[in-house]
Amino acid sequence: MSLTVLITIISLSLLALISSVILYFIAQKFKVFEDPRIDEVQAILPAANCGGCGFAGCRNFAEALVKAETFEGLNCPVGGATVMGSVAKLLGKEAPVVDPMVAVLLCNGSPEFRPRTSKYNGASDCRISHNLYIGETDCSYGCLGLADCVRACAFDAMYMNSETELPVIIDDKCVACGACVKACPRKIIELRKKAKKDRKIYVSCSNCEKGGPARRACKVTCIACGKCVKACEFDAITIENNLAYIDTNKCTFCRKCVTECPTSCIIEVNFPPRKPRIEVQAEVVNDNPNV
Amino acid sequence: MAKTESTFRNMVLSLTIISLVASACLGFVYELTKEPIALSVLNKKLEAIQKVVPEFNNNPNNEMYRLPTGEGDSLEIYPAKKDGEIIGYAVNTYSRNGFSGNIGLMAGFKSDGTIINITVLDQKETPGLGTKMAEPGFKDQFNNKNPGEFSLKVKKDGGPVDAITAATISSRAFCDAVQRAYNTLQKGGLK
Amino acid sequence: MNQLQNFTKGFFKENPILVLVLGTCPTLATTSSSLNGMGMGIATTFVLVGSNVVISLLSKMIPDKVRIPAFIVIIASFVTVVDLVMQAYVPELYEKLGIFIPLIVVNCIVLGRAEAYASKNSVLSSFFDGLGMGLGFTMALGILGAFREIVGSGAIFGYKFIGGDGILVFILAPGAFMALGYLIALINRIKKT
Amino acid sequence: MPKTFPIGGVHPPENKITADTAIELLPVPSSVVIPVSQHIGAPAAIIVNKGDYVKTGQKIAESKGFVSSNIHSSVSGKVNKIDSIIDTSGYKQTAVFIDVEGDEWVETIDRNSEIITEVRLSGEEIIKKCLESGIVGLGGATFPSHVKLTVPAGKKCDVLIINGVECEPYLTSDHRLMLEKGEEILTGVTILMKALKVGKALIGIENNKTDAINHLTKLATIFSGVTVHALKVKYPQGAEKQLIKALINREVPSGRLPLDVGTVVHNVGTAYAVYEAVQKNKPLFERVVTITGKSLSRPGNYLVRIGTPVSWLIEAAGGMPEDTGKIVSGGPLMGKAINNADVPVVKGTSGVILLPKDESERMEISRCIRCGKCIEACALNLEPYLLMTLSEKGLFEKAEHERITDCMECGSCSYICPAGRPLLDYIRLGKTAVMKMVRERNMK
Amino acid sequence: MSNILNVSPSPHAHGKETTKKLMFGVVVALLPALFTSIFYFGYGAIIVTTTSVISCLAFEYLIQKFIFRKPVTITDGSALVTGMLLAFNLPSNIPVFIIIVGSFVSIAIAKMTFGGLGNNPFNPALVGRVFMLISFPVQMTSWPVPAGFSTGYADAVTGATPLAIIKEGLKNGESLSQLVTQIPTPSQMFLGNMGGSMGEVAAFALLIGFAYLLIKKIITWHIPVSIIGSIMIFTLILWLLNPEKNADPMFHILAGGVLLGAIFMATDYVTSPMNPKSMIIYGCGIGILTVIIRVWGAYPEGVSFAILIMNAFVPLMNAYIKPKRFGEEVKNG
Amino acid sequence: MEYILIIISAVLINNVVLAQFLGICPFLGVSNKVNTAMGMAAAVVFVIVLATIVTYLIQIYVLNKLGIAFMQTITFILVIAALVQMVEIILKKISQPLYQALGIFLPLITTNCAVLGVAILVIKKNYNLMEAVVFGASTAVGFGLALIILAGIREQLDLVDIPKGMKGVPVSLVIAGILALAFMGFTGIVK
Ligand SMILES: Cc1cc2nc3c(=O)[nH]c(=O)nc-3n(C[C@H](O)[C@H](O)[C@H](O)COP(=O)(O)O)c2cc1C
Ligand SMILES: Cc1cc2nc3c(=O)[nH]c(=O)nc-3n(C[C@H](O)[C@H](O)[C@H](O)COP(=O)(O)O)c2cc1C
Ligand SMILES: Cc1cc2nc3c(=O)[nH]c(=O)nc-3n(C[C@H](O)[C@H](O)[C@H](O)COP(=O)(O)O)c2cc1C
Ligand SMILES: Cc1cc2nc3c(=O)[nH]c(=O)nc-3n(C[C@H](O)[C@H](O)[C@H](O)CO)c2cc1C
Ligand code: SF4
Ligand code: SF4
Ligand code: SF4
Ligand code: SF4
Ligand code: FES
Repeated sequence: MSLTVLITIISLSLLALISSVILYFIAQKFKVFEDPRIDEVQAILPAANCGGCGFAGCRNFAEALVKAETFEGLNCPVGGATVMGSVAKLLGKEAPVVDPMVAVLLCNGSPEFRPRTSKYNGASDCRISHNLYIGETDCSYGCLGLADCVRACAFDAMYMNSETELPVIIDDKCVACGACVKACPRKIIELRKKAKKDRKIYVSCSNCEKGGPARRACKVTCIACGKCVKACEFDAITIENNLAYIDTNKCTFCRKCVTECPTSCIIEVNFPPRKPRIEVQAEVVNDNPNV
Repeated sequence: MAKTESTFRNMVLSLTIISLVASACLGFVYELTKEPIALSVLNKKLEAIQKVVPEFNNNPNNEMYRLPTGEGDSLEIYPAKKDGEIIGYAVNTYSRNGFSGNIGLMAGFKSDGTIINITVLDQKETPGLGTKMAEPGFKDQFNNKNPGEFSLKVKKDGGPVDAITAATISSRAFCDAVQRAYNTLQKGGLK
Repeated sequence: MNQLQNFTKGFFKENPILVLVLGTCPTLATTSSSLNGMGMGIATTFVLVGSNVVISLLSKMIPDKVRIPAFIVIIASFVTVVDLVMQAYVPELYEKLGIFIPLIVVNCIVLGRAEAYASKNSVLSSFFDGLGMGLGFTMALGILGAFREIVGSGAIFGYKFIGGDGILVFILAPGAFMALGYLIALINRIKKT
Repeated sequence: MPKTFPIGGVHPPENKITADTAIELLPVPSSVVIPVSQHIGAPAAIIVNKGDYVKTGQKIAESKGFVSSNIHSSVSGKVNKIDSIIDTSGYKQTAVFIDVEGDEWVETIDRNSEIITEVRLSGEEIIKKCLESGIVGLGGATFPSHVKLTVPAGKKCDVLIINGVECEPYLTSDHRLMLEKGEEILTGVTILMKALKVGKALIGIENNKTDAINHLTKLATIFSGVTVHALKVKYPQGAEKQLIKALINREVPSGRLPLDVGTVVHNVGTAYAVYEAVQKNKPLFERVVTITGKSLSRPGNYLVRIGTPVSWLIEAAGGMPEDTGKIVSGGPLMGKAINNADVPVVKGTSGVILLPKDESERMEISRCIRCGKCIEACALNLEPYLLMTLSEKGLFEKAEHERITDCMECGSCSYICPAGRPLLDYIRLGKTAVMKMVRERNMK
Repeated sequence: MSNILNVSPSPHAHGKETTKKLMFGVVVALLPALFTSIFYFGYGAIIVTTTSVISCLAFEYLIQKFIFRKPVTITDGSALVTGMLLAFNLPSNIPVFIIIVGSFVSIAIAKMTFGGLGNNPFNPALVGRVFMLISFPVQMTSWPVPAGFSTGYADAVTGATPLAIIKEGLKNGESLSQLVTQIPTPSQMFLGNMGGSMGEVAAFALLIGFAYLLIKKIITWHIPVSIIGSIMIFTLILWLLNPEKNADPMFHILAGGVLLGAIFMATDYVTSPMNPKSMIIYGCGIGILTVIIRVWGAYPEGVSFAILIMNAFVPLMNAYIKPKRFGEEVKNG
Repeated sequence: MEYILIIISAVLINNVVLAQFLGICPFLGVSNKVNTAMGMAAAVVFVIVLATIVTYLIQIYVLNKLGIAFMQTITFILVIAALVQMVEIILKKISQPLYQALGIFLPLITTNCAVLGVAILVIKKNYNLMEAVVFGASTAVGFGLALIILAGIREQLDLVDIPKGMKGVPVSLVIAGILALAFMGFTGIVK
């Protein structure tokens, strides 16, 4: 073995010895550096950074998950039960079952039903229009149609229907992150529990006005007549602030209220076509001797 | 095998062992490559010399000597000999007048001062402009010229040298370097 | 993941340069021609494969807290070997790549693979991982180098196919940045669709 | 060189069509709608009931709190209902609907047109009178005047500034008032000076109203301490802080009030209202309103009872022209667009402008070209382009740091922007958000 | 319904200034220089300008239409200005394909990469020009001598620019008094009778454009004046120190691209600072860098580089140099 | 004068990032915000100066003396790694605010080509200790300059909509390219 090789070996070993001693002390500190599980949890999360979980981004949520004692109140709406399940498995915890939700629009005031009384031509932004005045119609609760919600949706789950001038939510794409709910200055988007076969029954109106003025502003408004409340056998409907609301927890999807509503502001979605019951009813009416 | 614990002893030990092995390997590789590396460095210089002087059979590198330029520094002169007889000099010369940065040349001269050939060792000129000095189209015009009678000046300055298009500065610097080599050789006395 | 996937992921899905954007310095510095780029790539591949294999062999032996320095020693040894060998046998290429050979040691890909992959996987997997990553790196360097060479000097693999000069910027620093920028943008776009 | 404020400003076409039209009395309509919130501060509490008979000048709603104001009936008749309406602000609020029956004024009002220049009331009594008579600033902000006249302990006011600038295009109500009621205004100024205990009052008038400047300068010789100053025409000279800077070269620090630099600014209309309240015992229930527009057949300046529907005013001016695209209450730069001509005239309504269709559309928005013209135009040296972007992107903390809350919403930036960017729209949005943020922070 | 009213937030009036009008204002201001360059360089000037303008517009159109798939905005005039200014920065005998490459770089790399008008941090025309200068140094540095329509396009007689003459001469060890015979007189330079880029030669035409821009309030004086001023002061100092080695201030202003750069290129809204304070710093930066490059650097001309370098600092200036706000620190008189 | 030339050359003409291609990863990675860029720049200056001094001394007094110059890479990287860690510990002990400002960047610096690159270049260029320090510091300043400029531009671009595929790394690279183009204007100021 030549001298150089010897020197090489000695000097490098010495160097390594010294650095290992230094690094030993450093290593003490590395312990508190960061929980490696955060990275692993983050890898499971969908990386959409949409904020639907209520945290600033997926990483922050991952941190919260790792730190949390239980998963109470922690949910990634985008990943849903599958993702939460895998995270729970990884961290050895129990994931609470959170019902899948979907966004619905509580306004049905297309121009056909809600005549335009003025034309907004400021900056195309619902918040600005909302701060300015009641809007292009006489309804100060309904959709302004300037698509803040559509812009807020990170999942391309919304678009503006140019005919109705209302946003449309694509149920399959919506992950219930709630960004649109936060974006809407009129607060007319709601996250509702997803029902079987994606069926939905809800009051598509937010107008808290009394019947008369509400009706004048919009033909498909809820006038708080109470017929639906009476029709519902399950106490699922309540009226508050001149507005009917259907509780998803109680609703059995019997569809009775839908037919009762005089302004057709209760909407049913994804149901099979009805049997021609209305005609029968009509006959009954005609048979009424009092007419 | 279980993961080794991070105890002080283990840490120092494992790192030291790794270094020991690594350095042993390295030392070994070093020994192996020492010769070829030295050879390749030498070859490079020799190659440049070979390009600018006729075939020789001495080792010019070993016989290298320095001659003062008269500007306070000196140039490396590599005498090329065939069977002990001088057949040319390779001069490692430079110019500071490049367009951007110094220019280094290896210029070969016959004993009477006639240029045999020139190669560019290093330069930092603009690619596509000044860099053309390394191409035969420019540098070969000096071959077989004796700066004694062939004035090393570009046409613009009244000399016979065809400058590179749009790179007169680089061309001048090239001439300047060759001139320096020639002057040094002349002053040092061609042996 | 089977070994094939292990091997191929470095080419596209996790290409160290085009997707992970690691090891950008040698990428930019050595791709003024495709041969230089590929030379650099192969040198890096050697170090990657070597260090991956050795590290996956030793990883159980190395206590966690000296993991990084141990890895560095191993990597640096391989780099030095490459350095010496190239200096001896391909001096011209060595000169062109210059300082970037010793700098392989700080190339994030090498340490990154050691940390993220080799220390946790079997020797064989690590071998294929290193090889795939290295060749992916080489491929990217080759593509970038070829592009710069073609556009910048009208040549490919040193063979000139047009008279005159190319668009010189591309063999200089600014062109390196731009070419890589648009290459990554292109990959982004392809990935989207 | 006439004085002006030093930074920024724009000069839109003046369009003062009605400058030479004398103030006319607008006939009382058949019914009026009087909102209870016509001022900055708490809405007044209604003190009449449906079916009550009220007289002109009778108080129908009472001020709630210090920053609030009384509301008086502007007509005599029966309270038809109390309901919500959409007012000029575009939003719902409560209002008193009165069906007009004759025109019976409250007896205490002195209806004699003789000018009384001698001020008999003391300072405190004047302030009380202002509160009682529901005087609010008529320059636009409708800030209750008694508040501004009450100098808090520890502060000092040494000069009163009277705002006769009327820098907005189209509007001429202040101009006509200065020409026709000069003496009353100057008496009003004297009253305000007495209330504020200052010996000096400066009236600032822009150079495009030379007749008013000459008229008041002549009259002012008999009122001690009052001087009239001509100002270069530049928008927004009428804004309080700019006017103070132009006239007495004091700069009101950001976030502070004029009182912090020893002055108070009142509008000439306010001075006139104060004169009527103090000398004639007449509460604020009518004001001069300019009704104007290029296509209007009889634009003019009218003395209008509060609560008169704007449509009534338009009828008086010759009816709504075919090409009307937008109705603006106030000036074209600061005013509010109204979505329906039935809204009532309120205390703050200085003018109603009917813009033709082509002028009522915003231009198409394109990308900011970073020309800096908005910065050049901003009289506060803010950076509107940045404030807009920050608001748009929701970066409110940064916006606060860039002093978004200083913006006085003058609109010069949007006016000038060659890319047609809705700068002020977004700045306003950001301002609201920042103010909310600051409030929440302060609560913590 | 006819009585549906428009409603919008205030203001309800607009100054009627538009991006398009501003851009076409610049085009008008460039016309005198265009005419003089046609006068001096003949067909070459026409060919170069047309090619450059058409290819800039075409690239902008193609990219917006087929890559962005967004509304095409070539009518806003910004690509037209870029095209003209790019042409003004080229010798009048430059081959057409090089112009097309340059236009592509200007529009595609320097402008559209960042999203188009308003977003680009660097002056597109200058990026194009510097790119070409470095890529095609031979073609970019052979300047036809002004000879009007007697000059052919491809076979123009070339000569050096005054700056190149000085630079080369000084490098060669000559002194200024020797060189002065080779360079044009100040009045020749003022009229534009010298070698150089198409648009930069005629000082008087550029100054007419400057006056127009100022009168139309398209630009403010801050940037051009601070550039020209700082160059004057800097070169005056150098000249006083050693008049044999340094050209006089007048020469530095009139020779090369200082006026074109200061009036038309440094003032590009998008890539220059937005408030007067920063504008002056920016202008002085350009001036000083220009002189440094001219006097000590390898390139005879430094305006393009100087502007690009200062462009890079503009975002920092915009972020950290703020106008003094009204009511910020109060000095009451 | 010597030093001034080194400074100008290292900061402007042969800028580490824009001309030498060193430290591109942090250049692309830490340039989102001007504030972080400033922190990083300060940390880099600090570490490079320190590392240059230490590695220089090791090279001269250990490696060269022992004739094992080929061990350069491995020793330098170990020394730098250990040094960075030590700095971190010391910084934490002596100045909490400084640690807050620079500490987070320190781990990033270990794998930054610029640090090792400068250490090697200094040896390559045969500088003396003082020159080495000046060179190291000005290289680091050059890095900081490029980093802060890029951060400024990127912050401004954050407020506008740039094409989707270009966001992040690609646009940063194009900006770097244009910057490099602009900085080529300094060619020749120092040869
Ligand atoms: C981008 C650019 C690069 C240049 N590079 C060189 C160069 O490498 N060598 C050189 O001699 N001149 C170069 N020059 C040109 C000189 O500045 C000078 O103009 C030229 O040498 C004299 O012109 P001529 O050769 O046509 O007489 C360059 C010019 C520019 C604009
Ligand atoms: C919240 C608030 C509080 C105010 N407080 C006072 C005050 O205490 N004293 C005073 O003289 N003016 C006060 N002002 C009135 C302002 O100085 C100013 O005259 C008023 O806002 C109308 O001005 P403008 O139309 O320029 O906005 C206050 C205004 C506001 C909005
Ligand atoms: C942009 C702007 C422009 C204004 N223009 C005028 C004006 O022309 N005339 C006026 O009397 N007040 C104007 N004001 C309102 C004044 O700032 C201030 O509120 C008023 O003069 C105070 O008097 P007052 O309380 O009697 O209304 C303007 C306010 C702003 C923000
Ligand atoms: C005063 C002024 C100067 C301009 N100067 C340039 C210029 O030098 N180069 C350029 O490409 N465009 C210029 N433009 C056009 C336009 O602003 C430029 O293309 C933008 O940078 C594109 O985003 C100018 C425009 C104006 C109004
Ligand atoms: S529609 Fe609303 S809730 Fe659903 S994904 Fe989009 S933003 Fe989220
Ligand atoms: S739902 Fe809300 S956010 Fe969406 S368009 Fe309507 S008003 Fe705007
Ligand atoms: S609206 Fe605000 S930001 Fe715009 S110019 Fe006026 S004060 Fe300045
Ligand atoms: S005026 Fe408009 S285009 Fe000009 S900087 Fe301001 S916002 Fe941008
Ligand atoms: S490769 Fe150089 S810093 Fe990453």
